[in-house]
Amino acid sequence: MNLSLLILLPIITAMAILFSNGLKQIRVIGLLGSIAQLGLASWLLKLYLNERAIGNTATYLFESNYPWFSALHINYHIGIDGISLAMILLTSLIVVAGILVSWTMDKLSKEYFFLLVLLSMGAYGFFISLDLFTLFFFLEVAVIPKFLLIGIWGSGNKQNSAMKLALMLMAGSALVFVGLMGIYYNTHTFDIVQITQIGISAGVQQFFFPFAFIGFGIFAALFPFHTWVPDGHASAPTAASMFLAGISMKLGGYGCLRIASLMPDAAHHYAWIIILLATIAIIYGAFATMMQTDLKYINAYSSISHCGFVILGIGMMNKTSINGAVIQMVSHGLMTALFFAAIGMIYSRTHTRMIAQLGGLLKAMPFISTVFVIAGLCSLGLPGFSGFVAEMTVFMGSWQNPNGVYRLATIISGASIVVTAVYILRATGKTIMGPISNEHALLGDATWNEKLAAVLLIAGIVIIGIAPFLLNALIGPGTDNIMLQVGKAITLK
Amino acid sequence: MNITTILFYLIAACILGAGILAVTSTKIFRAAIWLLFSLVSVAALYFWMQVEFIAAIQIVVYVGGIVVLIIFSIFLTQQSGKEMPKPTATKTISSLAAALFGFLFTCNLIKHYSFESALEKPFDSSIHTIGIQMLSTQEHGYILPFEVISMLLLAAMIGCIVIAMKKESTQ
Amino acid sequence: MPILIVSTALFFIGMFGLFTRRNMITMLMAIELMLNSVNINFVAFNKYLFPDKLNGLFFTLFIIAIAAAEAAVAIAIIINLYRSHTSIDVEDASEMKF
Amino acid sequence: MSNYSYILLIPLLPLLTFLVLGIFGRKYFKTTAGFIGSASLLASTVLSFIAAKQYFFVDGKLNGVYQKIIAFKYTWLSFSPNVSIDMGIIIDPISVMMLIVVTSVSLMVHVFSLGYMKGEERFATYYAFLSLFTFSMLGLILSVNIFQVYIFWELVGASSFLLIGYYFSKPSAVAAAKKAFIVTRFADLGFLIGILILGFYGGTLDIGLLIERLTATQSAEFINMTTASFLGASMLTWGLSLIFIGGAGKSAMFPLHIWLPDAMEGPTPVSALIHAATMVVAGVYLVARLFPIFSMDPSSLSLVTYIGAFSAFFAAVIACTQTDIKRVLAYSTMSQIGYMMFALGISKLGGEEGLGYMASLFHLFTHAFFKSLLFLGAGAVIHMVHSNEMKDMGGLRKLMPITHIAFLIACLAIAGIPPFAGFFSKEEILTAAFHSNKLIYGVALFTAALTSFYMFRLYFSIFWSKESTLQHHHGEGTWSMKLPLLILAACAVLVGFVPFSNFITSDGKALETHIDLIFSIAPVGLTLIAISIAAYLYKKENDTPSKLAAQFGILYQAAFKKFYVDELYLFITKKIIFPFIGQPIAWADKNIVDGFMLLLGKTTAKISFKIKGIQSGKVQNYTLYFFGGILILSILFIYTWK
Repeated sequence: MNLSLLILLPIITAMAILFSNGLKQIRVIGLLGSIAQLGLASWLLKLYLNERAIGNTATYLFESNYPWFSALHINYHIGIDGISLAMILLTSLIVVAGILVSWTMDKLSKEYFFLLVLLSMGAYGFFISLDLFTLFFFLEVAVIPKFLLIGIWGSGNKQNSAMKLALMLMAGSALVFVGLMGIYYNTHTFDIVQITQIGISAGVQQFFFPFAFIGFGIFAALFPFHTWVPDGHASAPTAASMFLAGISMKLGGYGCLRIASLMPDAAHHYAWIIILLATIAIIYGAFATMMQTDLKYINAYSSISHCGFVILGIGMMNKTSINGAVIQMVSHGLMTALFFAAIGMIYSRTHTRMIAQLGGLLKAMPFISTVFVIAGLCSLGLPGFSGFVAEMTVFMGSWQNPNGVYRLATIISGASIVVTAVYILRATGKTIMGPISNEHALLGDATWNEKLAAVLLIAGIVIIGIAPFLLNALIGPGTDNIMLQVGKAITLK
Repeated sequence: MNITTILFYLIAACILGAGILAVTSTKIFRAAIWLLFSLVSVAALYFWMQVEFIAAIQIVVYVGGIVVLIIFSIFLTQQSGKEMPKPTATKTISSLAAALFGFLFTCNLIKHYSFESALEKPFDSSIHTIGIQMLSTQEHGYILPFEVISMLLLAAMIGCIVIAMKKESTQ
Repeated sequence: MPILIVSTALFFIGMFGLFTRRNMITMLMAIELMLNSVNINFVAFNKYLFPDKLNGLFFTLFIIAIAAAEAAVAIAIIINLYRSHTSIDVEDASEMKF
Repeated sequence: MSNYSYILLIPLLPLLTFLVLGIFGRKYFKTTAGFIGSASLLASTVLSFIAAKQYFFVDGKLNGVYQKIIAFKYTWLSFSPNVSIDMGIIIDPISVMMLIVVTSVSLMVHVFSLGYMKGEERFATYYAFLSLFTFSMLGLILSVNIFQVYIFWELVGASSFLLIGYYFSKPSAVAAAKKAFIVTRFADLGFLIGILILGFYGGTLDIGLLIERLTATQSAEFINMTTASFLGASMLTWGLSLIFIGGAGKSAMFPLHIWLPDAMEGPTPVSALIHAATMVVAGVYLVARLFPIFSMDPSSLSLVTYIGAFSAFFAAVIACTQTDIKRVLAYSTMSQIGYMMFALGISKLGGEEGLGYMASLFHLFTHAFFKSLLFLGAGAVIHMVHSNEMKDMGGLRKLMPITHIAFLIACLAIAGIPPFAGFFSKEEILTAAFHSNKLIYGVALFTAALTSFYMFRLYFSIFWSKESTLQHHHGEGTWSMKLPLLILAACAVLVGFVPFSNFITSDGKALETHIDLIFSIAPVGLTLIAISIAAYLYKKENDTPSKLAAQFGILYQAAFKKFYVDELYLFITKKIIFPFIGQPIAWADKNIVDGFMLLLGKTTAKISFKIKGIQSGKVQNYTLYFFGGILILSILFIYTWK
């Protein structure tokens, strides 16, 4: 099955949206496109699984390779392994939920849906590309729609935060570009498969790794560069913040993973900085969330804390922790999307996100409050939801790291589960429970599209929560492949 | 220390003195006159170097033409009487420093490259040879630049007329 | 050899004039000075280093011609400037600022 | 070895009810939710009784030692080849005993709340949460892998949060639920790190394997675990004490007990189930489950003993001063759990010294019945009087005869009067304490006296003191409330005679215990004296108790105010964590990290303004820069290119 279909479909939907008129037509086409994409992704999963079943142990499947700029050895080389397939499934799920949530977006709806689909197309391209340049290309494609989505349809000081977001992401991609150039200069190819075979000399790695890693780190809210996350998410419209948190942070995480696997020596060399930053991000994000009063800020800061786990997992450089990092990416994607969807629903009804003014919504809108509670409990790490599986794998993985100091880092990031419990309960306690103010009492519950979006995401969370061995089997070979290079690096050093 | 060198030093002193005064005098008209004097002494230098044709050209074009034009423009803009504003201190100091530094630097360079003058070859700069070479097409021929320069002068002439005349009509 | 020193001195005097003078016409004069110093150099080189060929001289001739054309055009501009700005002080004509 | 896979049904039935009631509860089963919940519970209770009979009497014993049967095991999440979380069911004496306890008490609570919660509009969700709780508790009991324990541990914590916060419109209930979850969550962090340590050093997460590896002193894991040390204590002690902290948090031991009294905000049947029989006992069960490893490490055992003893004594003192009957019962639970903990702490592995282990589990068994009876009785009283405070109760014995008798039996049982259950289990604990550690024995004795004092203080002030001022009272509630009381009262009497020692012992072999009457004179005598003091003080309405309280002065006040522990915690959270850690970080994020980014923006703007100045429009400047450029280039070329 040709993977470019994954990119072609969103383009077709986008074009169809442009040619249709009237909100009803646009949103139906958008929904059909995204559902078709979800179908395509799950069909791809089926193909991938029985490909693996018949014992095809090639690292990347469904590869196709067309020269793009042959002079610069850049070719459009795409293929997927377990990890990128998991990411594609995650993205397609969030896209469907996102389009369902923004069902009543009447302001400039055509452009809105067009940008949403474009953003998803960027993400799909990013996950399937095996050529660093195509990877970078799709990374850029994904940045522009974010800026427009926040700038035009946002709330609060949207221009300011859109600008900040775009500038920081641009800085991130600039750093990534420097890293890629470094790699290209040394291996004369952009193709990931060849780079792993050729291998980059340790000295060069140590010079270019920080650029690429920090570049992707900015996308994944690495500690000092996370300031775009709170403003960006808080002033983005619901669907955009779902995409922003659900997908664009995963681009960063996935990118960090690829870079760590391409330059394993440097990853080992800089492991202590990565872990230090990740631990700070986790604890710092958790404590900062405790003090927030705006629901969206709470979720934004908690995404920083959760993405810290992803980077902690990558920093620890062993099989379980990288497995945990990937699961955390998937689970965090679903969880934040659900949380933002719930906040969006509450906001569209009560028109306020300040938890001080909200209260006792459980009476008025039982469905939305249960969704809110489920999202909270999942981010809390309650067993039975995906948050628990992800965090525990990361903890187990990072605990196996022989270095004593890293163990201290694990304990500190472990302490974050308590702080997460505090701010989640504080948020749910204030908004859902407690006495209900009269004007909120008569608000209606979720409409059918919001219910469908919530159910979709909850299904994802619960499936991973209850049967993690499925996801484990899917991403297993992917992490083995990464560990192969990392293993080589250790012996190399 | 024969007569020619003394003469040379004299001419040089005139050139530089007139140059400095032309550049620093406060009244614009006086500056123009000093400029005239300096150009004339440059012509004298050419004479000293026995390149009479160039000296003649210098006098005719520069002294006769350009300086007159400058004086003419001074009158046009009724500037002659007024006192020209003294340049600000910083600018003079900085440009003086720049000039001196440049001068010392180039002199250092000159000292560095010793120019041995190949006097033995005869130096024939009569108008006859100049004329022939100016229009000859064989090697060292300058016919092409000659044609180009004529085009240029024509363009300059038309340009000046257009600039000057356009103002008249709109006034 | 001393001629070169004279011509460089003249050149830098002209440059000094160009920098300090606020009046366009005096700047023009400074430029003339500089051109003359260049001519001196050409003639000197031609006479002392390459007497058999006359390149230097021709060069000087063309420079003089161009200098004349240039002076004419410059003065036309100055006059125009004078008409629009009523003063030919170089400081006032600074519309081309940022 | 008959097939035990039907045991899998026991936890799954409540889960099924949870899903059914949770999803469809509000619409379809508005009123019938109670019956569905109780029916499914009844089924799982019956199943657990069958399993117990089969295990204990038919095929559990193999040449005298009870076998651990793994009925079912499935790798749930594999981290690495040998370390993985796998779900499974283990059948061994403790888990079967706990099965019986949990299912029967939960059944009683289900039946009781049929009447108690009749009017509630979120009736279905109440039963959904109740069955979720039972499911997670049963899962916790049957788990094979420590991580599986941790998973159900969290689920128990979450469901207790949901249940305590049931009356969510009351802010105090919400705060209590939050406090309960956060404190237990804090203890779970210790539990998690304990698991990581054990898992890493023990090489596996499976309890059976862990016990096998860590008890064999010459095994590689044991040696490197005891050698590797951190801040003095060996890794084994660290691991075990952290796990104990997890258990202490859930069982409300001394430092982490603050959530238990506030958890009374939830409906009374909930506190009967959670805070009497099941959740608080989970800590004891955990220590019992890992007891072989604990016995290898004396320092963590002593930690268990001293925390247990202190919290027993501490809670008993506070209970004497409380006026809210549910708070009194909460503190008495804490004190009884303290008993069980230090009984475990002082016991050793193997035959005779294993008495403590057997005694604590026997006490757990009996305590579950009479404490839930006390709570349900209190529930019935509150249902009648609609207030928790002792002051506006009194003389209810005529109005509520059945509750009165049941409550009296329970008080006698907990005080340890001979024929009743409490006597037998408390005797075992006191004998075990007497043999191993005299100090603990003294404390235990004194606490026993205190227990009987505050229990009878409670009894007399509810049923005797002044005549009831109640005008309208709607009888004692339907049969659904009376029946559980009677059944539990019967159990409180009979359960003492169950020959516990030949079923559950530390090493599986039957243990011959005998009650030597001489030894038990001291405790029984003390209790009788305490009861008479309570009777004297509280039987008739008189002011001696307030006079007595005045004499104690500050001690009484301190005890009444729960020794200011709550205020201490509030102080720490409100005064220290929020303003000194939370605020600065939030501020730092907004200003410093964000500020840095904005600074970048501002500086670039400033620099660009400066650069703009250069285009000043002055021709001379341009010529100067022009000449400067030439000069530099020429110097460069000439001097570097020579």
